[in-house]
Amino acid sequence: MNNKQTALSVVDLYKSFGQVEVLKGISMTANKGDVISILGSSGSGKSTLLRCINFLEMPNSGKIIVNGEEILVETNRKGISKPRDIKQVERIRTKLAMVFQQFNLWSHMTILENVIEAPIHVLKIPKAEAIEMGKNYLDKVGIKEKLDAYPVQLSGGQQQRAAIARALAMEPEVMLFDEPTSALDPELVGEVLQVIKKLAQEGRTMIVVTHEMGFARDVSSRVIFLHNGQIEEDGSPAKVFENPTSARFKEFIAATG
Amino acid sequence: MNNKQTALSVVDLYKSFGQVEVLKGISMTANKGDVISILGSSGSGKSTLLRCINFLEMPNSGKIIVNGEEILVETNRKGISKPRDIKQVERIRTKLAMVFQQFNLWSHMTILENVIEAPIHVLKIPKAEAIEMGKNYLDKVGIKEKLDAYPVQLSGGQQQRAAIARALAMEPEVMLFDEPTSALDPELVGEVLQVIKKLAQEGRTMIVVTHEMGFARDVSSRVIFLHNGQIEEDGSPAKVFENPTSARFKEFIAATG
Amino acid sequence: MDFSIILENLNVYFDGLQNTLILVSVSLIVGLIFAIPLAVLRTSKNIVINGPIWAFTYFFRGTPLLVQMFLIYYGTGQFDFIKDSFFWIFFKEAYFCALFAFSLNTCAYTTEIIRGAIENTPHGEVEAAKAAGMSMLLRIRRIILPSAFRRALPSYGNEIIFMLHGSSLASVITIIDITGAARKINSTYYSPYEAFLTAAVFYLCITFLIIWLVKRLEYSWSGHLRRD
Amino acid sequence: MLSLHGYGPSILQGTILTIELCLASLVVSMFLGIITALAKLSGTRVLSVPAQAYTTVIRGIPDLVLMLLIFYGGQVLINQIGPMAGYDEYIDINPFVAGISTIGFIFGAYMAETFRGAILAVPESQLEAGRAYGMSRIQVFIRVLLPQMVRHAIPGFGNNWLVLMKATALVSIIGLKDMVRMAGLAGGATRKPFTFYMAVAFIYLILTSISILVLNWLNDKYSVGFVKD
Amino acid sequence: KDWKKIRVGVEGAYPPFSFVTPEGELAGFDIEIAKAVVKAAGAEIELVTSDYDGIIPALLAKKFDCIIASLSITEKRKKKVAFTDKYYNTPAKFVQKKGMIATYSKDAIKGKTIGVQRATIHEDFIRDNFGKDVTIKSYGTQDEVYLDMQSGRLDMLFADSVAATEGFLMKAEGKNFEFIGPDFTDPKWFGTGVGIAIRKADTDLVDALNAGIAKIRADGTYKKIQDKYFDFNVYGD
Ligand SMILES: Nc1ncnc2c1ncn2[C@@H]1O[C@H](COP(=O)(O)OP(=O)(O)OP(=O)(O)O)[C@@H](O)[C@H]1O
Ligand SMILES: Nc1ncnc2c1ncn2[C@@H]1O[C@H](COP(=O)(O)OP(=O)(O)OP(=O)(O)O)[C@@H](O)[C@H]1O
Ligand SMILES: [Mg+2]
Ligand SMILES: [Mg+2]
Repeated sequence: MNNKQTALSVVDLYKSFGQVEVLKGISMTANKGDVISILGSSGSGKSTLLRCINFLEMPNSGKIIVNGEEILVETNRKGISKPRDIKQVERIRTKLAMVFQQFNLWSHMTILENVIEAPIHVLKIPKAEAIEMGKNYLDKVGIKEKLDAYPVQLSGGQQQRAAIARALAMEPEVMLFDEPTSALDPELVGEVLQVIKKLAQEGRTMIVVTHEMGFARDVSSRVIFLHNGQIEEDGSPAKVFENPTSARFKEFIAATG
Repeated sequence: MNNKQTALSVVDLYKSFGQVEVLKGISMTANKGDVISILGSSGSGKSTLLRCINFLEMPNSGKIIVNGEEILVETNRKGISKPRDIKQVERIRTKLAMVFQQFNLWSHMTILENVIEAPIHVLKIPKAEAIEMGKNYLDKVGIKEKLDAYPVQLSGGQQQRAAIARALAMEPEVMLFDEPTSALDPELVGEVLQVIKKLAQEGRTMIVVTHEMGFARDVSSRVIFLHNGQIEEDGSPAKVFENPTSARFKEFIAATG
Repeated sequence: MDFSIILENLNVYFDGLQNTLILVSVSLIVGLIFAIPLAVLRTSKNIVINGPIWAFTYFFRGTPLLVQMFLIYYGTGQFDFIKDSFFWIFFKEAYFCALFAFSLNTCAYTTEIIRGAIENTPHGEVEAAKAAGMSMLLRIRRIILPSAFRRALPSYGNEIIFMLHGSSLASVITIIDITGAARKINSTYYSPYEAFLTAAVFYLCITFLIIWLVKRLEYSWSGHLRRD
Repeated sequence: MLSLHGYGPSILQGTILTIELCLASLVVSMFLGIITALAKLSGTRVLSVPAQAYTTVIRGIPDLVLMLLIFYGGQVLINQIGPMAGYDEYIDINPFVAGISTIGFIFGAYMAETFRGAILAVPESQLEAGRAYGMSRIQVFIRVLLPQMVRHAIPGFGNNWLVLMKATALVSIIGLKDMVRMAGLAGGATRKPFTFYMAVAFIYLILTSISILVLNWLNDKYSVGFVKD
Repeated sequence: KDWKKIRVGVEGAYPPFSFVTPEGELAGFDIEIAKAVVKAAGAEIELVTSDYDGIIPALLAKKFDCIIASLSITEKRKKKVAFTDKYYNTPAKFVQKKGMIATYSKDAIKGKTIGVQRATIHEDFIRDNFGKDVTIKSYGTQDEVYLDMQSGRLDMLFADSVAATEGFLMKAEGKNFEFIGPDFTDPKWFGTGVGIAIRKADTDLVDALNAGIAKIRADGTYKKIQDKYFDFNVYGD
């Protein structure tokens, strides 16, 4: 098995909102099985980066390559770029499952329905099979007994885990997590990080925006520090935490550690 | 000046909600100039006690005597007690100004209008005089420059101080405070306690439900600890904090201190 | 479009406009005056007090205004005891019947609007008023109603517009309001476009005027909600 | 009394017509409403400006005037356009259909506002989750937006329905034989208008009450997943 | 165009010419004449009801093909629509509460409130001749005029004499009321009888319906219908 197979490349990504430049040339590569932690202070552009990767935000320029396939972009007369083929974006999104900070579970569906919705209607998996698979993943994250509950009826941690199961059920190439624990109490933080750790051990490719230094240090295979829309620090946890090169990152770990 | 003049007596007060007995025989006396802190864990009946004193809740039995005048109560055929003369209750309430935890400023009136409303319409003070007085009290709590603002336009601490000014403008015998600082951030807590302290130094009679041990210890002349609807500890701050007699109160100061 | 029909008959429309404005404003005022105490009483927990008011609002909000008008106009004429009574002086007049029907109708809707607003008065503000020694009437007058009116204003603005629209029904009981004028011209010249489009323009103008006035009032009443 | 001086059957016919008219107009208005709401939210001026004009103008003019205008004027218009489009026959609009389209057209504007509000009430994040999982725009609309907006739309929808039901009384003025017209004819013939209008008022109250029950039931049904038990 | 099916506009609140039976069916002299004439013209009939004041606009709007609703043939209407020959002709009269005024004169009815049906020749006549001296109230249906006459909101009403007799005076509630004054027949307002109105473009339909009227006059159908409702000759001379 070639561990160096590329799952996701981001090349020279720029994104601004009106006058504000948020991302100023981000390039990064995630190999299969990588667990990349993205750190950075509030407003540094972490969420924006994740959202650009699956085109929930449209980048101003730059390339996103998923599993060797580049998402094609065209620029219209007004200078606004947009995907050349929305069908391609939709297809690629199925390979990039996102777990939102606020979970964003569909509130009108039960947990199981949430998990099987996209597999059935997007991937066109037969219903019986999807249910089977959905139950498996719910079991894996430890909330199988809640499958008929609606999202509001679950605690924050349970909702978070349901959201992870929903992402897993897409059997995606890459999982994107946006601060998966920031809304949780310390007890739940532990719970959720355990689940992510288990996934990491299974060799899933994951990109995790997080504020948990412990997680970044112990679980991830690579740490990226964003500052002012640029990558300030990038390397193995051992390297970046022991020998940070960026002064800004030193400050950052001093403050959060 | 006779310092032992009684401002408020509560005699053998009982109150239950349905099956739940909340106050089980409370008796206490506040002399003129006393600042009584009422401590107690959540649900111990502190708010209920304050609300019974000014008849926002109707006690099941017991007497409230304000400035020597007892509030008369009668029991109807169904066994429900109610004030014999609502006019008397209304008159006595003007002597017992309450400052609510959530401030409860009237949102459709400016700060000054809030302060002069009851003096003009309840105490029948001439408008010009009331405005004069209102401005004085707003000055005293340090928000005179906000007098034309509406409550929403003020910060929490400013609203709290406006509520105190509103209470002061009634020139009451006794001021009742229900956790005047629990909704505020630490900075504002300091601000508001300063104001109450100043009032204490002026010799006002005050009953303050609070969780601030510092305040209870340093400002109040007497501390009462409520537990399970009964008074468990009662005495000067020096006495109760140095030599608590109740085991429950010892635990309580251990936990909160 | 034959504009000469419209121009020649503008005075008919202006007479109609006058009737519409009188009908709408008088019934709104009468309806509001009665709605305020009814709304207060409607919040009473005593069923003997709030029951009849509930029934009144349920009936008038649950049946078409047209039927109410027919009931009051043609219906009263069915009974000799009404015709022989003193009240016939009033019910004899179509104008009065329209005012009566409109006032009852808007009163029912307004009662419910104000009741809703009263029930949404922040509980703490009411307690603060009690704690300050205010009597019930004083509380209602100084705290509950002023606060309720501000919340009720947007809905009441809609009610004004609905009343304006409802007033077009006056034309079915022989009153020449704006709609009545249009129907008269339609039946004289057989030109529905000219007749009804002109009426529509009149109503649109009044509607926009009402919306503008309500917005202004809302703005000046909502100082307490603006943070700046 | 129940036979209503022999006019019971004709009032009953009118009642059935009223109910049919209500339900059919409701369908039309919902269809127009959702299209208009989407047009308003589309962000494309070509769609949103006419939609805005439609909702503003319709809500600024009394139902009765609109009804008279559409009922008389609309037919004239159709017959002017018909020949232009090379269609020579009279285009036959039966009055029932005319009534339905008129009421549907008017209430489409009210429904549009209700639906627009309901759509806006669905959190953007719910739609984003759909997009993030590769759903197409149409799938997001049908599988996430619609089911969630229903709940937000029910209260406003309920109001519109109650108003619509009462507004059907106006068709009696343009000659449709609904129950108000039947009551008018019966009241005129027997000279007992009060009796008949009162009967009709009570039928309306019954319809209103049933509607309120159904709406409450719907509201409970669609609250599932939104309110914690 | 071949007229296989003719949609006829009728009213429904103008007894005995047209009214609704308790079962909800349309009935009356106009209705039966309509059925007979259309049948005689060799076509099928479809009845469409309309309020009187909108009935000519509705015809012009092609909601139906002709009007058989006691519409008098007047010059004013002829500007908008075509008419067949008359199918009946009766004069108009005032009705008053018994004994209100002793003898009719223009002065005697000064200041009275007079009810008429909207958009009728009767409304035009009163407006043109008495407009300044009396209060005119216009109603959607003739039945409503009777209701308000009975309830006392009107001092007088002005209507077709036959309609007022059969629809009001002969009924129980009409017993306190009576005709007053002469028959009014001035063709300037009252035209040359009651005919069927048709859009001007449809001349072939005018011919067809005229033939129909002639046929039922000739074969006794007309007389049969007339005898069912009246005991005199409504056709006039
Ligand atoms: N839709 C938007 N329009 C305008 N500005 C935006 C938008 N979304 C984000 N921004 C701005 O872009 C910057 C980066 O936002 P982003 O959400 O990516 O930060 P973040 O690193 O995720 O911060 P946090 O840790 O607080 O979530 C911020 O300054 C934010 O205000
Ligand atoms: N209206 C009510 N109906 C029923 N039970 C009530 C009511 N108000 C208070 N209680 C109950 O009475 C008990 C005492 O309440 P109270 O508000 O007086 O407590 P407290 O000492 O002020 O607590 P906290 O510090 O949390 O404000 C609680 O158990 C509460 O649940
Ligand atoms: Mg973020
Ligand atoms: Mg409390």
